[in-house]
Amino acid sequence: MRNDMFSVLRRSPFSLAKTRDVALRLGAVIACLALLVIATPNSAQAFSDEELRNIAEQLNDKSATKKVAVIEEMAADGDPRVAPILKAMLDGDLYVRDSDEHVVIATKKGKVFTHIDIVSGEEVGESSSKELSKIKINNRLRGALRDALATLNLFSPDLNIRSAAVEQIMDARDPAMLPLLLRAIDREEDETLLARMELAQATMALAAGETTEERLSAIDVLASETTPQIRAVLSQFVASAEAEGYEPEVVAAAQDALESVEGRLSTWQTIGDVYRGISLGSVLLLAAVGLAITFGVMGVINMAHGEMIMIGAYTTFMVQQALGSILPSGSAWSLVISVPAAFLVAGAVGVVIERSVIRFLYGRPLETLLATWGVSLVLQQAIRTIFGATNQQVTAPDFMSGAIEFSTGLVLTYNRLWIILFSIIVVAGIAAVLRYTAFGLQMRAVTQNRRMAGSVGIRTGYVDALTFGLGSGIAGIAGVALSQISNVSPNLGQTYIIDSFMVVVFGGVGNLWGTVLGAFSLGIVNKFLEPMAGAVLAKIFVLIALILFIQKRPKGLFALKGRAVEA
Amino acid sequence: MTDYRQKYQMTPVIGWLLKDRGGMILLGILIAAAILVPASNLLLPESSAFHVPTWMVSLLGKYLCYALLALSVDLIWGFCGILSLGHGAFFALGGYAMGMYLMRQIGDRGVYGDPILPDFMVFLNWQELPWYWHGFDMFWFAIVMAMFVPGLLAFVFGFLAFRSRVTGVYLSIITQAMTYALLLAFFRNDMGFGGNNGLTDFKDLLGYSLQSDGTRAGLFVASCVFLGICYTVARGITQSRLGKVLIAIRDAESRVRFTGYRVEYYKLFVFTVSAVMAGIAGALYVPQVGIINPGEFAPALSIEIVIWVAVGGRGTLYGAVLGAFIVNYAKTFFTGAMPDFWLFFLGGLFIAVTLFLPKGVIGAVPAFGSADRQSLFTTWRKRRANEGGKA
Amino acid sequence: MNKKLQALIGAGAMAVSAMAMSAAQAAETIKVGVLHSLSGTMAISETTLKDTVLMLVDDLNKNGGLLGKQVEAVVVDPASDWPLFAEKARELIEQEQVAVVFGCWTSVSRKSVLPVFEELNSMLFYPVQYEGEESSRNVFYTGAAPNQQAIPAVDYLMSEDGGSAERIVLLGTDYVYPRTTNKILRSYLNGKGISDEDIMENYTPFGHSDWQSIVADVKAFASAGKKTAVVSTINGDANVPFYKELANQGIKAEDIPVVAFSVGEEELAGIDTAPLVGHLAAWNYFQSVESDANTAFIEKWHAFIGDESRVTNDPMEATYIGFNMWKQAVEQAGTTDVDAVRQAMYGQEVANLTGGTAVMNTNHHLSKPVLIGEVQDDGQFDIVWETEGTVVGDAWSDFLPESAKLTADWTYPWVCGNCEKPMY
Amino acid sequence: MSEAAAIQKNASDEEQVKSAQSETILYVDGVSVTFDGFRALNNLSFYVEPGELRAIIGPNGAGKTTMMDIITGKTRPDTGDVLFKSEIDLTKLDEAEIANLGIGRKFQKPTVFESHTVFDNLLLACSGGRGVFQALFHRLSDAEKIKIEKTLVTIMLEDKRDEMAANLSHGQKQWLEIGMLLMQEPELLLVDEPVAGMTDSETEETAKLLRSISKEYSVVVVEHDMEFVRDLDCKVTVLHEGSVLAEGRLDHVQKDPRVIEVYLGR
Repeated sequence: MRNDMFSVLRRSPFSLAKTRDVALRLGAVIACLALLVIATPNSAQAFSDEELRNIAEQLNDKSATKKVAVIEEMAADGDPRVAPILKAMLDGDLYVRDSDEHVVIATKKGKVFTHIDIVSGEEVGESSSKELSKIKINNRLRGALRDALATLNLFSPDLNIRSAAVEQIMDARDPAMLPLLLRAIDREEDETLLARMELAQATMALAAGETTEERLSAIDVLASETTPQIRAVLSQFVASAEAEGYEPEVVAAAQDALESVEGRLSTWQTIGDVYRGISLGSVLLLAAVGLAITFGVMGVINMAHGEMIMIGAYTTFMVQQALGSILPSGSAWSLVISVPAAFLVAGAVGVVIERSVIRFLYGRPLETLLATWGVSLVLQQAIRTIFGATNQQVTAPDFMSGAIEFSTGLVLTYNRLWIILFSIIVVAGIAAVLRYTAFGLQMRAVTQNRRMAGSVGIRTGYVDALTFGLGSGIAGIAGVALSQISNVSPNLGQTYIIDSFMVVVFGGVGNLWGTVLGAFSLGIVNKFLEPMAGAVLAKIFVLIALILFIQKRPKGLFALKGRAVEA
Repeated sequence: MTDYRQKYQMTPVIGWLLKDRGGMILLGILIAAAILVPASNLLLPESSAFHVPTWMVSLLGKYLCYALLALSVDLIWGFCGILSLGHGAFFALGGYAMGMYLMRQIGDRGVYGDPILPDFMVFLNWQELPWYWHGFDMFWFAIVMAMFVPGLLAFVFGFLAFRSRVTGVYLSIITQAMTYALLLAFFRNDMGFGGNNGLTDFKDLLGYSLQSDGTRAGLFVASCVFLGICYTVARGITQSRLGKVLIAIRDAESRVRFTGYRVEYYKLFVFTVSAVMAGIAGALYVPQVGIINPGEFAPALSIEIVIWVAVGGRGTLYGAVLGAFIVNYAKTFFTGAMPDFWLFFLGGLFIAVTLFLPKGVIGAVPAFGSADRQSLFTTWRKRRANEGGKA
Repeated sequence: MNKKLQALIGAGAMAVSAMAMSAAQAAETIKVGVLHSLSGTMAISETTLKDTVLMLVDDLNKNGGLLGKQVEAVVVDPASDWPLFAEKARELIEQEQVAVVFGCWTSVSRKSVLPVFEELNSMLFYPVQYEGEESSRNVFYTGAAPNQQAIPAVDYLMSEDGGSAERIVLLGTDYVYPRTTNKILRSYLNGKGISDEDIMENYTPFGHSDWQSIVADVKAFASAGKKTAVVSTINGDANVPFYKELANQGIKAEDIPVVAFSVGEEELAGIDTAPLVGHLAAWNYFQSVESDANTAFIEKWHAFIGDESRVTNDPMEATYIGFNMWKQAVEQAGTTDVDAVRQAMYGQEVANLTGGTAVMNTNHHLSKPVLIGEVQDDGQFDIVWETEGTVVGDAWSDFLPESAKLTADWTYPWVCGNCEKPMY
Repeated sequence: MSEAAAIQKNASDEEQVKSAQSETILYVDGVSVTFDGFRALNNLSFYVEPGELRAIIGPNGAGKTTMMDIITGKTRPDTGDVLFKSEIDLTKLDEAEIANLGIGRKFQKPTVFESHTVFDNLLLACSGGRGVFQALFHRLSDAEKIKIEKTLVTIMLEDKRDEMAANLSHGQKQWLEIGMLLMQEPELLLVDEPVAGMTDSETEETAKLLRSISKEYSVVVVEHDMEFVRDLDCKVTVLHEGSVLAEGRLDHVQKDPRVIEVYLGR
């Protein structure tokens, strides 16, 4: 399951500072492990069933400190049955059964919990949550559990578990782990994992190594890497140089290594900014593209555009509610179905608005501003009255949660990646409709010369309605995407309306490509400013830049030149 | 006797004022209100049927400020076709100027008892007053700033925009960008304007306690007077040849250019004047509501102002005043009477007005359907025909 | 055909509407004002509190009302528009003649109505955690002051169980509550030996929806080797996108715990919390607290709102406490007269929903227990830490030089909200 | 100028070219302009002498209106010179400046100030005080009134003086616009399709109007109504694809095979 794999990969470096606490408990763990590693590991049966049951019951102790001690003791034993218990505890699946005070691993199915005996590992009855009391953990315990599991898993037959353990050890970076790690290196066959292990070893050897050679070789290994962890390792080493009295040549070497690592990291930072800019751009694009039609093409200053997005988001919510019972949670289908649904719902609303209000206002763009503003107020209140003012929850399907994480610290979250892709598809779709379909042709005809279009037999009213419907429908689709990153509330639309107008105007009214370019450039500029100026100032700068830009290009990025404009 | 003779022979002011029926009525009412309302509030006993309660006085005062704001928008939108979606910015700037004065007046009566620094500076431990706060302890300076700062902003912004011939929705959107940028800027606590909380907890104005009925009445009168003056000025402008040029620009900008007028200068002039009026409105508004904060920069507010004008009737000046009162009264009433559904009514009102009263409420009153308004509507119809629904 | 006419219509209509109401209620009612935004940006949070007050009033009337009279809630909508708050407050007090007002969420709305309540000597109960630095004779603050939320929270973060954080990120929306709170925290942390280079402060606009860069920055900041924790004073709308980004970028609670002061059950209702398990919030109340009073309250709430899935949260409890305190004070004073009730308020005790009792102090702030909860995968919080006994709300923070000097005490001999020495 | 004189000139056109610059009121030389790749004007050159009435004809897209735009400063040429009175370079000035130099332009689509009375339309066009504050404090002088009255007569709208321009007929708007040009006291009038959509009687009236005007001013008329051009009875320049195809008396150019091919042939 991808998530689990990443849940490990995703872990941010150095989660565990080398506090006294950690040192001690790892010390204990290693001491014992050292023994049992020599005596063939993973096969030891140090615990009798009775002992295991008793010690497990101590996991329910009040004091976290005691719990930590117990966890270490269990881990140190190396009993293969321990790992599943600790894992369950980490996942919050470890309970005490009220009936017989036994510790059981309980997994929830619907309303029922199935109990698995920690000793035998077999199902031993089931019950409701009432008869179980959960063994509580906090962040400190999570840390302890994870380290314990790491040391246990270092020799696990499963490669994934092993590599996860290595990452964890690299995070902890406790010299006490070095001997254990070395032993693991001896046994490791997998090349890539071996490399990681050696890297981990290097991170520790830097400080722990006895000889200058060891340190220098460690630095060589590290210098070739490009991760924030390594930067921290080196910078800490350099910082503590004279305190620890390291050899000058070593320190110098470390300094060089540090610089090279930092240099490479900064380029990755830039890459990250660009990506985030594109991602923001894609969101802006989705929000604006519907407006590019209702406002850009039809000239309706559509203040209700934001509400169309909102309607799309609420449609997504309703689809999920409707399908929630049928589909497993995290299924992609509800979202997939939401897209056409949102298009139809928002589109229909759009058509109604066009027929009932806007069609009376063509050629009076400023009136459309007032009317649609009224419409937006009504729609907001309507949603509020129907669904209530509070947020609605739209769960993210599995394929949209999580992220691809590069060791260089660059994180590409799936939902952002999908939204970028989605925005491109949507735009391509619109372009296709405008260019290749009869409707697109009629639409352009009507917007360019209504009377002429009418006289050649195009039903202009019909085209108007559909055009507005199209724009609204696309806004609805945007709502589906935005429901994944933003909150689904009656105010959703207001969040995006201003930005949408900025994008369309910046790109040049009536020009789809202008909107695309506008969205991405605004996004990227914003993201480059943000780290320097902070989010608020960045936004202000972007707005000022927009104002000044319009001075240079009064008709936006892509403006038609010549007489056409004046006509 | 053809009417252009009277139009140009009479001493101007009286001449066109007499011709302006709506204006006369408005000014008459303003004068009456300026006398009666405070009188009945201060002199008549609470029990009297004609007693105007204090909350009503300050409420009306607030409406008057909104009316003045709407007037300033109508001057540029109704007569010169400049649709500003950022006029709230000028209003708020004027308000902040006044707010800064009132803030300085608190003196050491602030919670921290600092004689110079406003409270919000003290608890974010600022050491001394930022330079731009100096001088605001003087009333005249604050008043000058309340007009100068919005005026200057409008002048610079307008100079850039009109010189490079930014028109139509492009202009509207960048005005919106302007007010939005200011909104964000004033939200920042580092700006030294009290961040989101803005300026509040005012004590007194020129030594008169803001809490006292007398001061309220005074502010109410002041609002009436300034609305009257600004109306007269605005009417003066629109009646002059300059006003005719403005209308000409609204209807056929390029023709005006080819006739040899520097369109950008005319726009710049009226835009600046309008901004100054908005600034005055803001300065009058703050002491009556007791708070000024970045919320006044919100683009939504600026859009609402335009809606007031449209509801009342664009291009008539008095229509704008009427519109401001109608919409804001409706808001006051419905938010109390039906708090859960009032947006339906307000939204519905806007839709209805645009659909059924294209000339606004005032346009529905035959007596006020002036020739100007007439043609404004026909222009729309023609433009629709010509442009075939393209903006 | 103009302003004056409008004014008259205005006066008329208002009077009529007022009369209509009172007529219906046979004038023998005690009016209670509810001043919460039902539209605009704050509706998302405040609507719930309106319903809470209505529920409490409903309940009170079922049990025979107050002083033998029925209690009537007068609801208005200030629409998240701050000057409108002041206008509406005036309307409630002068027109509707309400005995007390429950309302406001944001600091700015409170600041906006404050002069009105002081001028007309009325009474406001303010149910939301806030930045402190205020004590008005006419306001009772039933939400948490910084020392009842922020300080304990960072104490916990720095404790062993909290993960012994040595590096703190202060994320906030750019307005006065986060600014002030973070100022207090910074000086507190410095006092605890955490130097400024181990503190990162970052502010974002209201409703900030794109958190990629900032979350990435936090990760970078955390990669320096010391245990890092985040203290979030991010407000309202911005939270959902923030937590979604947090989840997707995989910031695990045991690596970088985030403790929030403005995120409760209500805010989490919009998020799938499975990836957020272990992140923290500090409040005086959590729905998950097991106590009979709480269970009863939740049942009552679900019955009243007619929706089993609706959650309860801290400001609701604050409202509950405030309302009951006012009720007791009125009964004790035998009148709804503001001055009498105010005197009766001091030392008034109400049982918390979380067990123990809340006491109203003479600085108009409550003594309440402080709880720290961990987000669970069901959107609820699991209490991982709580103060022994209650914490007295400080109107004036001890960690800001200017305010440390000040005392708020509305009883003799002080009779002052911000004095360095007693009045008498 | 008399017909004879005009013929004289045509005969000796070639010599004129060299010295044209010194005598022309309008001198357009080698002007080219391109809109998004489309070449609207292609090395266009022609000259108008003081007091001349010139008709410019050509099929749609020949660049007639673009040429007007160039002369009046609405569009800037990519290359070429446009000189007024032989020395003033128009390509450097903007509409208002050019208008104030004394070049009046009438649009293809009649554009008058619809919300103003006929009287006010003329008043606004009235030469003199264009400054903002002049306008603000302007009072109507008797001189101006007389001048307006005079023009009202010229354009046959004296009884429509207080009508809203919006309520005029199409033809009347055209005349009003011409009247507004006259009020500017220009030295050169550019008239774009003055009779488009006019009734025959109106067309004749207009032709008469322009001929009478051309006694005082230099006039350039863009038109493709042949009959009307014939009525004007003046020198004709034929544009095609942005450059001059032929020039001379109408009957003369009508014989030109190329003209027949591109224009009359259709």
